[in-house]
Amino acid sequence: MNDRSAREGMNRMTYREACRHAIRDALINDARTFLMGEDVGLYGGCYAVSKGLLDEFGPERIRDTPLAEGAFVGAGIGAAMAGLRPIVEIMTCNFSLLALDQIMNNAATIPHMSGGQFAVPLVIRMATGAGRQLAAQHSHSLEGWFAHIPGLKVLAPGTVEDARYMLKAALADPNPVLIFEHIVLYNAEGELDPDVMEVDIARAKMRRPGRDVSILAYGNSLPKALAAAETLAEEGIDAEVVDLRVLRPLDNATIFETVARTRRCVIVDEGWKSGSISAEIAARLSEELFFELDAPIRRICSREAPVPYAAHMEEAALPQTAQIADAARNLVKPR
Amino acid sequence: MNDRSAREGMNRMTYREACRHAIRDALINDARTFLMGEDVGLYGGCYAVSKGLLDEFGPERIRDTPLAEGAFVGAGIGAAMAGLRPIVEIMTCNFSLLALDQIMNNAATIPHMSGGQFAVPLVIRMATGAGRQLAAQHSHSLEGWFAHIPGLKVLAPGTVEDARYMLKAALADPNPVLIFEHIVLYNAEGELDPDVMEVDIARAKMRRPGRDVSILAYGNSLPKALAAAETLAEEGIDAEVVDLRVLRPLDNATIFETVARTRRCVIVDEGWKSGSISAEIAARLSEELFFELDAPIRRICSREAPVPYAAHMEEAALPQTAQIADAARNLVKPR
Amino acid sequence: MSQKPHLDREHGQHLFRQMLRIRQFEARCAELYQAQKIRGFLHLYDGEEAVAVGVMQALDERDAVVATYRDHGHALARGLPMGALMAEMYGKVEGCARGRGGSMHFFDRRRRFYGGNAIVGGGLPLAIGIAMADKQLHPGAVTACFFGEGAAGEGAFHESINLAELWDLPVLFVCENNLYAMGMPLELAEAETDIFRKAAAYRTPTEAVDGMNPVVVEAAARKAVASIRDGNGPYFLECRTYRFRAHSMFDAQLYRTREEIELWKERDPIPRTQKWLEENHMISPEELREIEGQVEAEIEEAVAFAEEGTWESVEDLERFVLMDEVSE
Amino acid sequence: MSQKPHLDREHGQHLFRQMLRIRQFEARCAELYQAQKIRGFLHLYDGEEAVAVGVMQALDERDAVVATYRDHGHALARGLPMGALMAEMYGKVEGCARGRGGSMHFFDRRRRFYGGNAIVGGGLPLAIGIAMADKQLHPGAVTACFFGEGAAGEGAFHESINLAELWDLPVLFVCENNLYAMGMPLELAEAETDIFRKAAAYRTPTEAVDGMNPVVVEAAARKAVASIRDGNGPYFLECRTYRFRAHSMFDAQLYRTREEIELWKERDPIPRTQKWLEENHMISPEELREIEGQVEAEIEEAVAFAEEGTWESVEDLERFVLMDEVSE
Ligand SMILES: Cc1ncc(C[n+]2csc(CCOP(=O)(O)OP(=O)(O)O)c2C)c(N)n1
Ligand SMILES: Cc1ncc(C[n+]2csc(CCOP(=O)(O)OP(=O)(O)O)c2C)c(N)n1
Ligand SMILES: [Mg+2]
Ligand SMILES: [Mg+2]
Repeated sequence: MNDRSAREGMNRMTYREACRHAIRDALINDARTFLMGEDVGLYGGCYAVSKGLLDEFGPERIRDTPLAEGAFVGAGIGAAMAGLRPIVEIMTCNFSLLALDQIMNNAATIPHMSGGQFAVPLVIRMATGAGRQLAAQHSHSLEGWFAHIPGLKVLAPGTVEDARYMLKAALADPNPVLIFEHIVLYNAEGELDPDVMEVDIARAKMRRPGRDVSILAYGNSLPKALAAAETLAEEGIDAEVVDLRVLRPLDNATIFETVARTRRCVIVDEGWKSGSISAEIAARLSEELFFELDAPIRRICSREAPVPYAAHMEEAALPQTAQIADAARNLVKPR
Repeated sequence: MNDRSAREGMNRMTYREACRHAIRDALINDARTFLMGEDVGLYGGCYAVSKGLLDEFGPERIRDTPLAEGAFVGAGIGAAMAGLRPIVEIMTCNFSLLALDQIMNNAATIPHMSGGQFAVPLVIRMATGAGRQLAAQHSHSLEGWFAHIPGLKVLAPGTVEDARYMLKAALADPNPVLIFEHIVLYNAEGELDPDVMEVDIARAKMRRPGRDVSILAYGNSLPKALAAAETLAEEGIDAEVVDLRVLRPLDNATIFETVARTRRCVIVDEGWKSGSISAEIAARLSEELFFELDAPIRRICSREAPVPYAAHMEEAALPQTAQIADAARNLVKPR
Repeated sequence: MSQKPHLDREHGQHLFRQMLRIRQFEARCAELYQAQKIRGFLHLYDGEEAVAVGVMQALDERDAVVATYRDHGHALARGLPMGALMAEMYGKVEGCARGRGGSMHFFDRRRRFYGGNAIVGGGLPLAIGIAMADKQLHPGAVTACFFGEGAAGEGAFHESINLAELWDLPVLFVCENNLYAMGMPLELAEAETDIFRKAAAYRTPTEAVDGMNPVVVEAAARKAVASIRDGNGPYFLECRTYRFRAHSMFDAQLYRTREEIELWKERDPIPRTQKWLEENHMISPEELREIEGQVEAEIEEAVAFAEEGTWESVEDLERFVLMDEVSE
Repeated sequence: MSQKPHLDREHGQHLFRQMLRIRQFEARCAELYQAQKIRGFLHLYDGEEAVAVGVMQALDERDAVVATYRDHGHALARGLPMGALMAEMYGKVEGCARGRGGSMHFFDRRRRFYGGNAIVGGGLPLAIGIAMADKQLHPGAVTACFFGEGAAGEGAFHESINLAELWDLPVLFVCENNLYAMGMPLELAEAETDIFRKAAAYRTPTEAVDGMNPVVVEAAARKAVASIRDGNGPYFLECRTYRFRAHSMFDAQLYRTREEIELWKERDPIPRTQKWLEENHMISPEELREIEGQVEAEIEEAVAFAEEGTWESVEDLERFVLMDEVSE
């Protein structure tokens, strides 16, 4: 084994492991940081993200909480206001509704309402998304919906690299940052580029260059978009895939640039369609690139229904590769 | 006084009174209906909507609740599932965040998730909006945000007539219906047409016909839109004003019809701009009327900040008549 | 219905049979999960059967039930047909929720089964409302609301008990205290580990009982239900129990020891009840075999029913997002 | 700091002066509201002054305060400059929150005043977190968290007390039980009307005291703070008090009688303290007049300060929506 492949082997990891490394780094680098949430300690994390960390850091820094999303998220806000740098884990975004008052009325509001006196340098991580047959109460994709709220930053890592490095940037940010980790991606594997050690959480990122159509996606829709681009490539359609990854504030520059260039756009979003983040992007594009667009924007979103348990129904409810390819194909070569 | 003006005098009332009459009718007409919420009884309602009703109907049907938004909204859901027709009042939408889990995970989900066995014929009323210097935690406009959730219907009365008759339609609906009453409108007066006794809660409504540009608005933005149309009329611009009023499900037909006709559109929305209901409408228009539009869609929304207390700052944060007129003017006569 | 359980032969065997149905049904579910016939989250009730079975003895048709994601036991003890449950977990349209809910979300309108709720504490407010409706429309009916001790951490628990007591609502709160909320041991989650004391702080009558004994649970539930039906408002029953298996199929159980589990297994309600029936000559070896055979057959039938079931049409995906009517 | 208040002449006058400042300041606010200089919601603390003043005696600089929308009393007693408060209510940029918060949202980072919170119960979780930070960064510091008895209805109240006790956090919970939540009488809102018993159900030490007497409140607060600083975890103080005025400027007070108000006015902490000082020869008529004069002057100055204040530029509307840095 030569040096390079050894390094490669070391840098190969799952999205789950990347999340864990990111937390571990943060805990090592800053004594003010701790992880708090349900089952992050003894259990090892609902999705096994924090496995092993309790042994390494002890129960004050890997703090298991009772079931009390409102109070422990609020506690994270208070702790951030008073000098700590908490990472609060809400087990899944489905339970974040119980903490929404704290998130909207306190975390997102106090910095502005206090006239800039109190920052809330808090990170809230939560699992999001569907695809594992967990049924309606456990399959929400709320990241785009949270992105409506001024005062928050909203991130959605769609790659192992982003899972590995977004947390660091989020913790360095003086604002409350929400990170949505997709449950289907936890097992995804990826190779980390040893030269990349950080992520710019102000910018979306082009994942595949192309000329004919821009496909904007994030989270678990990103691999689907990339797969669709492969299919399209076989048909001679050259799709560009942009990973939105920062849902608030949206990176207009990158989004406008790609769409202005390809003049066609498909947005993929696991949220319910009406009032989704894809609606916002479509609105901005239609406002700003009205004269540059060659075709209407297409949105591939989740169907407007609670996500059903049965596999075939769940599949039908979520954006799928074939739909993405279809939409892009129809924009490029209208029937 | 002749007959007609007598009748007219009797039918003149405030939006607040209209809300009260609507509740009173509902209580008289259906023994399964009751009103429940904080301070609806003894206090007479935070915005005096239910004043007098406790005396008339007693404490079982005008039920004062402790401060427990999550539990009493959930109780409304359970009561609706078990045969009653509750009207639950959340004092203002700012506190609805505490009940969001119940609303999204139960009310909006159970009918579908139970395979259609359990309907949730519940009405939730809440006050919404800014404009009374109540500062950031009491000035949210969340109706458009709630309209993201499948399984709900979302109404926003912008006229005395709608305040008077929407409740009846909402109670007759087998689904959970959220009614957002704007705090600034409670004092608005209007004349009820004695021949109109109901409202179609499936349809938006044209409030002023026009040819040159469509202004879509709802709630307290409706009077502002109408005022803007007056200003524009003086300049020879003939604006059509459509009251969206039903935010979920959106009335595509009415919206598309007006915009297809005028080919220009301004959307006014007191919600924060990103991910607002105005984004959804803009997205739909750009998807469906791409080739009919003569100009980019314009959105006049609240600025993306918590609403400040100081009057001039609050005013600057909210959509205003002059901005609406400007936007419409620029679409019709680009600078 | 009398307040004391009639512990005759028939009833003793009934309790045993009901618990066995749940135990064996779930054993089969676990296998079917391995075989990937069942997917999603699967939370087994293994060890806790005496709670659901005991409580259900005190209820009759008019009463309502609100359950959690760990709802197999509640549903079977309530009388939902096993085939409909299995079909539900297969995701078939013949399931008790058209295959939309899966293991965590059994529903049955006819049997007043208001669903397994997968939000911890999320069912308590619903129970309040159901009880409000019953108080007006069906006086005498009781809503039994099940939840784990983990729910005591949630505000919804407190808000709900206060409402129930304040408004004298016919709710039987049943706390299934199995000492863990996923991997969270009760003593790390609550400053006061006697959950019933929390309810007492709302002046609600409470009792804590051995949740590993169906007779004890039944007796307590009957007493509670009688009090509720008499118009005394809610009642809070803490049933001390234990789950023998993992929280779900994804749980390495790092938070407890094998020894602890073994210790609790000595109190397993099923062999315990069997032994008790045998010692008191309330069951013959033939009867025992017959019950076992019947349970086995019922499970086979349920699996066959599920296997033969059909898939919901994807055309129907949006059906019932909005309802056309309320079935009365 | 000792546990017992030193009730010497100076301290007695100090308590009186502090309460009078709040009372007179608010009387002026009410006038200014009528004159439309102040807008939005204005919740007066009239009648409850002994609570904030008493509790603040037990705190020092290192401690933190979390208040409610009824925060004038807390802010003044904590030492926020009156001018900055008045300017805040005028909506001026010189206000303690740049005019963005108004009456309900006073903030002062330097004085560790973490804001008036207008969501009932919304401040309790914040206090938990502040105490967590202090426990690590500034051992010995205490967070005093104020809220009304209405907050006991909210789940946040319960979740927070449990966390504080479970994690032994230095939080002083101060319940201002004024018997009403807006128009909701306590006995219609809670099945258990002794709020302190709810905290006791989390094993938190509690005490219920006469909230109309600043000396009693101070003594209880000192005892509580000493216990907290000693590392014994949180403490829950229920202060029984009454508000003399309407809940806000939009309240017709249909829910209580004039007689009830008059009865409570007999216990008004300000004349009561004055009388007590006089009877014990701890204040002379001259001193009394001097204090009154000083308070009057301070208010005049505050009003002048607010009047002369400037408006925030609308250009700054989005400033601090996102922060550029954390000030340490
Ligand atoms: C509000 C909420 N938070 C977290 C979860 C994830 N979760 C599912 S079950 C569970 C443990 C619940 O424990 P308990 O209430 O004791 O019931 P048990 O599973 O022991 O029967 C948790 C944390 C959830 N479903 N809902
Ligand atoms: C979550 C929430 N619900 C409702 C309100 C409206 N509201 C403002 S003050 C108040 C009464 C609060 O009473 P209490 O806690 O006793 O405090 P007090 O006003 O008596 O000091 C209510 C209902 C609110 N601000 N927040
Ligand atoms: Mg448990
Ligand atoms: Mg009060």
